[in-house]
Amino acid sequence: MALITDLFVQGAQMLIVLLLAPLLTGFVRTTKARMMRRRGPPLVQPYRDLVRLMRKEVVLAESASWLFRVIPYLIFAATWVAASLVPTFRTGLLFSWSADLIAIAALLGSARFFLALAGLDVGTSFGGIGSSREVMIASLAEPAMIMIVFTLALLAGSTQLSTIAELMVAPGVGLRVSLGLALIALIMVALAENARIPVDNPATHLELTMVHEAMVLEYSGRHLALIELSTFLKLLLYVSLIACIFAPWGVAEQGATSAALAVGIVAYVGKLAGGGLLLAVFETSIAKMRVFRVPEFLGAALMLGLLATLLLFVSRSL
Amino acid sequence: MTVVILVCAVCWLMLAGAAVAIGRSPAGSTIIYGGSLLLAVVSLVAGTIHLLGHAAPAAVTLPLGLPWIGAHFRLDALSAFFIVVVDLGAATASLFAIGYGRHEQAPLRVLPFYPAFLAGMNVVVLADDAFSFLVAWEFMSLSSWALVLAHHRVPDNVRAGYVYIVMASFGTLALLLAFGLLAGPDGGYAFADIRTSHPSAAVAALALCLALLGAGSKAGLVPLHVWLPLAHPAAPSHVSALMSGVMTKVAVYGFVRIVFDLLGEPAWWWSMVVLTLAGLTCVLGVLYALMQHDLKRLLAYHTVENIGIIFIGLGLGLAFKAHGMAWAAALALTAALLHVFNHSLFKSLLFFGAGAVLTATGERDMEHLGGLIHRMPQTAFTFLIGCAAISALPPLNGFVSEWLTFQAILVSPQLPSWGLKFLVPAVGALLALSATLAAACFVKAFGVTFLGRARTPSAMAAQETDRFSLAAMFLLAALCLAAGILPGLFIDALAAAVQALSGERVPVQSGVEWLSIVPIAQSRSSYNGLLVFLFMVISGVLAAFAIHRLASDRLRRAPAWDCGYPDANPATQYTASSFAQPIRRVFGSAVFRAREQVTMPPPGDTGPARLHVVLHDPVWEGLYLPLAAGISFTAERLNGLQFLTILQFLSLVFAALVILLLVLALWP
Amino acid sequence: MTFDPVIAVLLIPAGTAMLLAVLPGYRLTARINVLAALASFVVAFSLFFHRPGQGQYFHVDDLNNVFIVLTTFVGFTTSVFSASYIGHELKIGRLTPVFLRFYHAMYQVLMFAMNLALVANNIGLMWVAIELATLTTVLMVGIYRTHEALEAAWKYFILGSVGIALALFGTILVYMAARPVMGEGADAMVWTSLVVRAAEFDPALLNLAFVFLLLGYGTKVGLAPLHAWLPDAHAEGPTPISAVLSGLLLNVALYALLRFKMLLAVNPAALAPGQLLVTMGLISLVFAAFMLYRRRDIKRMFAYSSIEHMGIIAFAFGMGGPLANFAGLLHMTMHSLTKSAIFFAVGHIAQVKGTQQIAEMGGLTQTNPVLGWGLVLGVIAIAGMPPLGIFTSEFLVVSSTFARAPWLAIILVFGLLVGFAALFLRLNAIAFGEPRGKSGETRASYAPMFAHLALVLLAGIYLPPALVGWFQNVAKLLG
Amino acid sequence: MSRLTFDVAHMLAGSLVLVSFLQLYQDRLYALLNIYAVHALVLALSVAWQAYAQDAPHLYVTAAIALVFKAIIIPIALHRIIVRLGIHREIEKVVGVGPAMLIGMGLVALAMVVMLRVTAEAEPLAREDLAFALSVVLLGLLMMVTRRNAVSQVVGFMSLENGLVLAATGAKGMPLVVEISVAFSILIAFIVIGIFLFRIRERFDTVDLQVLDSYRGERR
Repeated sequence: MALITDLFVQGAQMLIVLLLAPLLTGFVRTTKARMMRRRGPPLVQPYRDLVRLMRKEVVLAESASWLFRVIPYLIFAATWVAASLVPTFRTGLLFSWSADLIAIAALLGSARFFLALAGLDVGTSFGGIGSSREVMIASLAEPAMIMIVFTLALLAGSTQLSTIAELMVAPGVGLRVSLGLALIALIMVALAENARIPVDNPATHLELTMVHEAMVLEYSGRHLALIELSTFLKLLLYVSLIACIFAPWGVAEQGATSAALAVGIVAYVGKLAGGGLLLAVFETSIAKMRVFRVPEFLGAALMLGLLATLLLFVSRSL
Repeated sequence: MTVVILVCAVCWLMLAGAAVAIGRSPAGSTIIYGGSLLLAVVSLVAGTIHLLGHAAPAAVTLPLGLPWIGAHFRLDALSAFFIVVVDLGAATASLFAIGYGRHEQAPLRVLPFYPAFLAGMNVVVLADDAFSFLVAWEFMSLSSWALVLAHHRVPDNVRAGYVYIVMASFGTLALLLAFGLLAGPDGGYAFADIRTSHPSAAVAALALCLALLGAGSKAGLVPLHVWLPLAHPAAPSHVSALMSGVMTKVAVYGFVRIVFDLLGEPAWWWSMVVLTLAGLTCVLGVLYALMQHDLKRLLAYHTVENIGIIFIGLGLGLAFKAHGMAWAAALALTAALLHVFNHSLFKSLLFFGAGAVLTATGERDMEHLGGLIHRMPQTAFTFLIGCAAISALPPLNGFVSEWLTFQAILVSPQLPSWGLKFLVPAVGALLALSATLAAACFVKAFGVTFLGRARTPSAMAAQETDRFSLAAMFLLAALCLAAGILPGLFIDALAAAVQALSGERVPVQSGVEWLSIVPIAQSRSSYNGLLVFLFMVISGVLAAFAIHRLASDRLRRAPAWDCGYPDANPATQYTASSFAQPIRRVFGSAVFRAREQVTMPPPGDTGPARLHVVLHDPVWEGLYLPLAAGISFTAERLNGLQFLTILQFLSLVFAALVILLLVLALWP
Repeated sequence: MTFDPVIAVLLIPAGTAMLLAVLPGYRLTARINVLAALASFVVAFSLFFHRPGQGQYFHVDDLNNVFIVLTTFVGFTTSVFSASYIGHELKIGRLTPVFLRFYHAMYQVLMFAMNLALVANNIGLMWVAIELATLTTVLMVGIYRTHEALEAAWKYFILGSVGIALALFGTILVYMAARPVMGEGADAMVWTSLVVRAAEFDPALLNLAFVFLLLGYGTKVGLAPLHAWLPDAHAEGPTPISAVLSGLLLNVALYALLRFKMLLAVNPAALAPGQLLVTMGLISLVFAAFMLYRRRDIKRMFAYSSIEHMGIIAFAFGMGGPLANFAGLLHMTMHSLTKSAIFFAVGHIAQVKGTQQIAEMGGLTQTNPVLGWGLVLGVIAIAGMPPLGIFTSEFLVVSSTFARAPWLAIILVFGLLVGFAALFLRLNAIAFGEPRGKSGETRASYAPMFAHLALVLLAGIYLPPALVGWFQNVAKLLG
Repeated sequence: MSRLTFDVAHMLAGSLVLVSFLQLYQDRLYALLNIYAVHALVLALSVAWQAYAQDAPHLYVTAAIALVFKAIIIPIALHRIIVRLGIHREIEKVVGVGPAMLIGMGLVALAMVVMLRVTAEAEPLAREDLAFALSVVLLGLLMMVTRRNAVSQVVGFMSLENGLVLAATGAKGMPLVVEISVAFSILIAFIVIGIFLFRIRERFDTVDLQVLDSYRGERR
């Protein structure tokens, strides 16, 4: 019986993230538009885009290989799996222990790996730009991520998200310098990973400034749709990651009642909204930076992460 | 079992002899490689049985070598594990070579040495006394040296061979000193005696440093790695695979054997040394690799990086062992040994791929390749698996061992010593950095070599490689996947070796539900490759299914859009060096003092703009060139003594006489 | 009278020498030369099975037994090699038949002298024998009559004579030391009786004696700084002589030194000769190792490598102790086999290439595979790599030293590494890469070279217990 | 052995050292040869005296060899060689006479010190003789290395060898002394002939070793 419910919850989680992801992006876009005194697209615009893309035929470059056509599915699968393993409204998901925080980061890493390959596959110069810059950014973002994981893992004595979340809910953690640093670092990493301002501009198609968009330049139709969807998923994933680590309130425990689950869901949606809002505010308030200032930005994140880890010892030893 | 493997070694030597005779005949290479394959499989089976059967160590003593000691051979869990690694590599390499060897222009320079090389590596792992260990060790170096010189008409290869043999004998001498130290003045060279003689702290420390020098120079620890990226690519590809995938592991074996088995209890600071070196090796190795555009050399540098990862595991093992945290030591060692196994798999796979590309196009330089995925899809597929595995992407095997290493690192805060508390997370950061850089590097390697459009006619005309080679590559790819999704089984398999080294073992994995791995405790951390794999497959298939049901599956081929630029010629693609340029800007300028200057044609001139990149190898220019200069200087100075007159020589004799008489006169 | 192999070992070469001096014809003399060498080898070999009792003048014990057999064996193989080598020299007219007759006679005289030095029980006799050997080789080194050859011979002659003089002085001193104890007369020069009572000798005299002997015989051994004659003599003389010089004469001189070291080892009050030997050994080793780099003449290079190895051996004996002494003895044996094999190869290479300049050789494994790989194998052996015999001895020396005197071992290893690097630098140039220089064919006799290398390989894997037993006994005596 | 015999032997040996110094002092070849003749003569005397003192008749042979061969034949031969080869009569020195003398003193002192360490129970005659012999040897060697001219080097070698013979004869009852002196005479003959040969072979226009050295095997 318990297994059934667990299975159900797990499935629900997967569906929820899949369904909410475009909405979150749409919400961010709309709020940004409003802050810029624009009407902006309706909230459901992303869904429409996806549907439209699905309907369109695929225009495939002649030099594209079979890999080029497989990659969207790979990326989507990896991202979706990652997203569905992050506790959103309930900890202790059935399969959450099949991949801990490190594994989740690594899953996103493999998604990026294949995306970068896709950028190179057609053999155009812009794809090359995109991939090379993407891997450069990643080469700094991921270590920062790992350092954040260290901080949390050392604190919680575990790399399991559920365990961490439960620990965070529990009183006695209190405010810690290193947690603050970790939060800031995580946000910076999240911005970089999701190609948001100031690292990259998701809206632009100015060739020389774009990174993520350049890689997917050659994609069209359903392939593009999948990639877009996984981008949405990724954003959602990071927001819910931050939420479940630093704002784990309202998350239902394992074997909680349906009421608690409902609460959890509501709280989760609320967190998403908050996160989206903050992101929008942030993005509208600052400008994009030059590509070669990105390393400094991420280097700072890495340093923060390392600092957080080390401070942990000190504050522990106090 | 020991006897079986020894017999195999002898048979290999006979094969080597036979190769001289039949090497020229067309069937020769097939016979030799087939025979090697057979023998490798036999000893592989033997090793596996011993390892899985948790059999007691089997010792054999032959009346060879030093007469009053004899040649001791012993197969315990550790050596059994390495036998498995070695002979798995040997078997696949031989299988690959059955096809690949046909393209060899100078078979007589490869065939005799190849089986000898295999024999050497097997015997090193079996040896149980210092003398036979070193004999086998150096024999291994010699035969591989001959293989490096197989294509000796290429000047670079001769140079590579030279650097290799000198570094190899440096390593051997270091090990020789270490053993001399441990054996004591009256020469108890048998490992059994060394184990019982508990060396003093100073002696043990010195021996550790010597072992690091000796085994490290063979394994390719920075700064002793210089020979590796020269020698490994120079050899024929199946030999490169063996050298990179297997021989470096034999070096690791040497280190483990000496430090964990013979030296007794480690001191806490040993691990600091090892960890620091290992971290450096990781990052420098991968950074070097990123700067390369020769496919095989890039792979060789990645070997350096992975050796660094392995040594991080070993260093952690030392740290935990020194503080009596046996269970943690077991975890760290499991991580290290598992990475040894994994790396031998995917590095061989990648070198096979490089070899296939080499035979198909005659090119090693990635700048002249491209688009091979169209011409040789199967090779491309296996190579892609290899790239994903070495980049530590789940659900493949590379990720598992690095994940375990991270788990071991996360235990480090429980270490009492503050130095380690702070060092280990830093090393962890380096490890993470090198992992992501490796991913970047293999995006470059695969993307530039196999994706995009062909850059040269030779790449255009490539043909898919023969079926033996493909069989070997697919076998390895399958193993990579298997080790990735069922890591528990492999962890249990090497538990015996870990037990022998650390006195503990990680919990039995095969019992865990859903076949996931739980190194310490369920609540702490767990990973399930199988589930992740299934998840991805299912969701991917689901998505595909949904799309092909609901969405249109129309597809039209058209020229690449490329932001509306006309279809430019392949030269406009991103090359390896341009791909690495951002990373070069970020890291290279600091490490390699990388300088780029662009020579622009004057306005109106349609000539191409040229980009020159100048890199300085810090280790080579900082360490080895001054050394060479010093020796050359001394030689030049002393050389004057060749040209003295008889009179001056006589006065030398006279002086010697007078000095000796003075010594006598002043003798107390 | 019963057959005495010792006498035979001396008589065969002596008789043959006289015979060869009068016989004309190159083929005949060469054959006789080979036969005589073979005969004395067979006779010497019989010593393994029964040794005659020691006499006033001759004796055979664990120490010299092996060396006699070794000397006769290398003498035999070298004579085989020289038959084909000299044939070629005759063809290209570097030698005239007259000189050939002289050459073969001298060869046997040399054999005689060395055997005499080895079996001699009387230190005076030993001295005479070594002097004879030196003079013979002087004549043979100069045999080509070129400026360089004569110059080398002259240099060798002068330095050798001084060495002889010093050695004689040492010998006299030994006698002076022995006389008060053992009374006057020949008995005070018989080694076997000396060693019994050496403990009572006057230590100061013994020390002085050893200094002179060290310098005197050390000149023959070629220890730096007394080495000057060695490279040129090797480079300018006919290659068979270079082989015999490196392979045998150095050994014989060193053997003489060992005999006297035993005397000092017995005497507690005497200074330990160890330090002297260690110092000279290390100097020779490091010095020769560096000298290897700038060599352009292949024979001269290997001559320097001989100096290097003599240094190692001297070092080993200087360190003393059962392991190091054993290693030293083993190293002497292995080195003479290997080095002569290398010179066989080098001789043919020089004939093929028509020069001794390394710069004009290249890609030998391509043009003359057998010769090239033979050289590679030889260099691998001489560089002390397993599974060949020299590795065994170097292993023992280095490992046993490091536990006792780390710094010495460090210097030793440094020297070894430097020399190793130099050797392989040249080997790469000679054996690999694009073929360089002209490559004529030669009807070479590879048998001797590979016979030696096979023995070295065998010794590297398996040492016969008898040999080990003898060496261990001697090692004990050497202290 | 009576006091007198001892003194005489002592005196002879000492005078041999003295003559060695004289040789070191010379700077004309002919004079040098003459002095060498004296050197050999003194040696012959002292050997003869030893023969008498030890009543060892075979030593007379050695004495005779020294007298005939070294004191007469060799000097004459060298004389003729100098004439035949037209060697200029000067002796080129590496080290001037004065310094050479000083070094010689030092060497003698060294020889004494080394010898005095020998316990006296090796009876005095031998001990003193050895001391002198050693200094003669060292002086001969010094002569060889401080004189450029081949002939003077030969002379140096020969005086060195005289020292050896002195020591050998001083060693009471030493066997093979005669053989050794014969062997050495042969050796010296070799050297002389060698010099001569080179001349005849037209290889070297003078035996001045500097020219010889210009044929060093390996060019820089």
